[in-house]
Amino acid sequence: MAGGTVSLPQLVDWLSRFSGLVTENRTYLTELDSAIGDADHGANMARGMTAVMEKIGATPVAAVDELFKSVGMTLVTSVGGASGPLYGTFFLRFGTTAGAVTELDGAALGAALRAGLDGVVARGKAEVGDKTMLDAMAPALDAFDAEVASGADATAASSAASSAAAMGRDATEPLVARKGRASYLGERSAGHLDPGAASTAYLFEALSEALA
Amino acid sequence: MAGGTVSLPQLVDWLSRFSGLVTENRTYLTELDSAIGDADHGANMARGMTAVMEKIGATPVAAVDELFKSVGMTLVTSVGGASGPLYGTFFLRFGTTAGAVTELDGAALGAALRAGLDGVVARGKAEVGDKTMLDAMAPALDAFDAEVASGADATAASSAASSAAAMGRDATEPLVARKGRASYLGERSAGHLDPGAASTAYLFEALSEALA
Amino acid sequence: MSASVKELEEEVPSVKKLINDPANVLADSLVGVAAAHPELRVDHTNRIIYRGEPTKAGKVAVISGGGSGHEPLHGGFVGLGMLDAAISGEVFTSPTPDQVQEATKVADGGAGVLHIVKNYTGDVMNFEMAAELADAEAGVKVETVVTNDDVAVEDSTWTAGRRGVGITVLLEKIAGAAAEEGRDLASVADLARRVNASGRSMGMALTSCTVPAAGKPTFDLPDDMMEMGVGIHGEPGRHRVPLAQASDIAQQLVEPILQDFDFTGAPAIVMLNGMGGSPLIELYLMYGEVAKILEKSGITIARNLVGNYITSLDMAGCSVTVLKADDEFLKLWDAPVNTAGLRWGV
Amino acid sequence: MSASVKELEEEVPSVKKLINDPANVLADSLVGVAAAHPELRVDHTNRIIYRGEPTKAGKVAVISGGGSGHEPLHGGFVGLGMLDAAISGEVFTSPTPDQVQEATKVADGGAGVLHIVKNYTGDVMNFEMAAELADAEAGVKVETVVTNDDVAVEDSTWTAGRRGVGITVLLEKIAGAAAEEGRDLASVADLARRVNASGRSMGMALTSCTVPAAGKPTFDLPDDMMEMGVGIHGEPGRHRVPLAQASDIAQQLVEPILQDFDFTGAPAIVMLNGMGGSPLIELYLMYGEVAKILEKSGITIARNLVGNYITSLDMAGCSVTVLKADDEFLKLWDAPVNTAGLRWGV
Ligand SMILES: Nc1ncnc2c1ncn2[C@@H]1O[C@H](COP(=O)(O)OP(=O)(O)O)[C@@H](O)[C@H]1O
Ligand SMILES: Nc1ncnc2c1ncn2[C@@H]1O[C@H](COP(=O)(O)OP(=O)(O)O)[C@@H](O)[C@H]1O
Ligand SMILES: [Mg+2]
Ligand SMILES: [Mg+2]
Ligand SMILES: [Mg+2]
Ligand SMILES: [Mg+2]
Repeated sequence: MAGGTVSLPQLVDWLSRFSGLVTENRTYLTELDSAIGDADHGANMARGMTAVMEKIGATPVAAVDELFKSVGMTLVTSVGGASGPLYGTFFLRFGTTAGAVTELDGAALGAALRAGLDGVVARGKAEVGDKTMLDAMAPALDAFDAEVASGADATAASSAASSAAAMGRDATEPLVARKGRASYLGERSAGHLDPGAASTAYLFEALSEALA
Repeated sequence: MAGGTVSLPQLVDWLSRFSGLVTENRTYLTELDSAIGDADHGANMARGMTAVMEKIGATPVAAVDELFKSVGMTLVTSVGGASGPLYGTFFLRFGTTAGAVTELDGAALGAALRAGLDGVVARGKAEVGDKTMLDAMAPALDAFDAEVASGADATAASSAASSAAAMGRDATEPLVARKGRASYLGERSAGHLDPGAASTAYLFEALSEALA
Repeated sequence: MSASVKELEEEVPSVKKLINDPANVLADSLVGVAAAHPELRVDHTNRIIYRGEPTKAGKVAVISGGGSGHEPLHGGFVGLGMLDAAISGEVFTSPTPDQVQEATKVADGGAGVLHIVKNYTGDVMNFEMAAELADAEAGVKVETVVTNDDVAVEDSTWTAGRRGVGITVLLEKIAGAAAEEGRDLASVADLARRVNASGRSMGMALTSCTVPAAGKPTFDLPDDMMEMGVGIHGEPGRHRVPLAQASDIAQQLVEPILQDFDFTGAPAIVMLNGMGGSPLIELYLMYGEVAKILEKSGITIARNLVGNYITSLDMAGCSVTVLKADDEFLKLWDAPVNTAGLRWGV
Repeated sequence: MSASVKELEEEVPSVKKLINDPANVLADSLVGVAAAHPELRVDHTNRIIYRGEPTKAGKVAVISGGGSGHEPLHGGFVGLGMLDAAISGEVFTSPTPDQVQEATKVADGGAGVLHIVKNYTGDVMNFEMAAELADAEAGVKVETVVTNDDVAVEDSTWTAGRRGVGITVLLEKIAGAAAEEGRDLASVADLARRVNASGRSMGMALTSCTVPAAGKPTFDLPDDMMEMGVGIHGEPGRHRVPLAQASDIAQQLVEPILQDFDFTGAPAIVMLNGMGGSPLIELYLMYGEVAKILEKSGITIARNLVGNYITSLDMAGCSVTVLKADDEFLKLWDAPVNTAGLRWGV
């Protein structure tokens, strides 16, 4: 990683790895969604990220904001459901905050991710503990920021974020859902991982691998 | 058996035993009908014979024709399907031929049964070998008549008829159906017993037991 | 004791159906029909559904019936422009002669009654006995049309012949409209026979239905197989073939229909019928495939129906019916109809 | 590597459905809809079903949409007196904002557009984004009504709230009739909200549905159990209870509805809805049981619907919707409607 910054190709690699993970694990994500939702989260994410990779492949971009505006809009217009607007908003805000640059340092990457998270909150009005993707995303961002604050680079921060996201995902198991489709199950939603938290864990796993 | 004749109570016992056999074996008859028909022969026969026994219990009769007219009409009006008109016609013709008597000797019983068989043929236009109840009924009657012709009484004749009916039932297995619902299966109807032949075997088993 | 005597099995009440006692399904369901349709009249004793108003004097009455489990057929087609009465038997069991006779007597408006009977041994025999009784006892003139449009069954004078399936729906509509126009019994019966002669059907099943009284599926079908040429009573089909895509299934349904009858040279009325357990999204998908094949074969579809019209309880699968339609058929098809199952023009 | 990474499983084509590629179910089905309904216009790119004629200038457009798999909802309700357009998402997945925005722009007749949205996080967010876009980009006035009639879900400001289910059908009919009368957007939206506020629903499942892309049932249900309070996406219900008779099931469905809202003092419109896999004979039977209970509770049923109206693919089961109806609702209910799924008065 040149000069401790993250390059545009690395960000594309992030997306490519995320696409790979949700596609490989589509059956698993759908199984999680079968237990407390409507059995489509794997299909939704795989469809969306496949569309994203096609779009990126067809129209190369020159700057980070352009890339993520395209990613966000592709997700918004190809996924539907809850995850489409949420992940779409995440990437749109990420791009807007990152700006017309070609690389990001650790702090800039953290700020962009944080803006994405804020977008998810603004759109979905969930709180941490509601058993949603936020429960993986929020601890991931907190870990990322803490690493950067203590002087680590983006690679180390992403690795910490990935571990925190996985822990956040696992911590959704005992929760009773208060947002999204799983909330209709009431107490019966406890005892299962949240599918969106699982895909968000892949998002940070992909980031960490892309920057490794 | 007084004087080698069959009494009205014995004929009622015949019906009662037939009712018992089709009711006990309703699941078996329906299973046979599942394989090559529409899974209702057991339900049809049990419903019909239960109605018959209720009718007989409620309105005692003085003569054989009266009894079997009532039995036949009850079957016709409570069963439906193929077996309702066929068994109904069988008993209606049986009664008409037996006449306003209170007992039947072997020859008279044979003539009444034969009239019943002719009624089934007239109504259903099947031939022996078409894989229907006729394939149990026709050999049963032939055996009955042969026994009576060689001097046997109704008891012995009925016993022979019962064995012949069971053999006729078993012989339907390899046949390809040409009449009734099983005919729609073409070659696939081979390899299964005909449900109507199985219920007819119970009819003669019941007769033989009632006269034993 | 007979070798085949089995233990008396206890009636298991755990069949997955919205029913009370399996023996009362028909009676209980008719209670719901009566509650849902105040515009109809239900004779619960004889299991007959009539129109609310008696048959107009001089109008031919068109009635039909059969085993239940095929809903909306026939009760769902009682009303203006279609049937005057529908008689229900037990599930998959034809009604009895006395039921049919009662409906015949009550529905008669003096101009006679058309019996529409699907070609099954039981149905034919019971309606035959009823017609004999109705003529003898009440002097009602009855004409009978027996539908036999199922190309899955090979026809021959030695067998029970072909089953009556999908064409029954189209025929009830067209004959009902003709009767409403005031045609006489001979003319309505002749028309009905021409409709039957010009229509062909073919069905398939992905799964078996479950008869309530039997409590389990009529046939077992491996996960990778389907029944081609299945009937509407869960009778196994003629061939068990590997599961295929919708486009292949459409081909397997349409081909034998087109081989059996020349449908070129006139527009067609096409029904893509669901067997009861297949969702509408799949039925529309199948209709798209069927329409493609028919159009490629030079057949113009003038009218269509897509949905559950002649079902086999909860069986998953579908059937295709094609009717070669002249102007008369089309005009009568378009005539007003007001029933629970088909409604337009009113 | 993540602990939860699973082997890449091969797509098994043996799911028992009348489909081609599971990924193309919606697109393929819309081909069939277009073929079957020349009176409608289908935008295959955006998966929108429109009426054949553009919205009359000055008429409020009423549009709805959601995941597919609930047919006839919503596409089957496009036509005179009901919807102007219906937007389909993938199976059980709400449509995307661009799809909704396109339908909004095209359907607008200058008097604004009512969005009827079932209360699911995905649907609400996607329609919200679409309304923002439609207003910003095209200046189309949009009002949104979110249906949330499902009493199976406990309501609270902390949760996603109640699901929108059966009332959506009744609301689309009534709001569509009001728009047809020429009412303005505010009035149609207000009416729609009053309908939603006066209706309650409760559903149950005997079996799970199977999502084509998932290829197997969403949930497993033992032979002797049923899901009470199930939604229309194969979401498990709130309680898994022992299988019961129809009369008990009716009780378990109606009781929570009556406990949640006071239905006395006005006539009711009642829908007994099939989830897709239950035969009509059972739905009528259930309607009879439900009607009995409602009448015993002093509720007069003025109008009813019995059949598959808002389904969950091939799920066996049913739901009950009760709408407390004033004269206005009843008048609008009776107004002419001409759609594939509901038709009367024309
Ligand atoms: N309000 C919300 N805020 C944040 N995340 C949410 C919210 N609602 C749902 N989610 C996430 O979305 C996931 C479900 O996504 P998906 O299955 O694709 O959509 P749908 O629920 O529409 O079928 C849930 O597991 C949850 O993590
Ligand atoms: N034409 C016929 N002549 C004689 N017996 C027949 C004929 N058609 C059918 N059967 C008998 O009826 C039996 C079926 O009876 P059942 O299942 O009660 O009626 P359905 O076929 O109407 O469901 C067959 O197994 C066969 O033995
Ligand atoms: Mg989901
Ligand atoms: Mg049978
Ligand atoms: Mg039968
Ligand atoms: Mg979804």
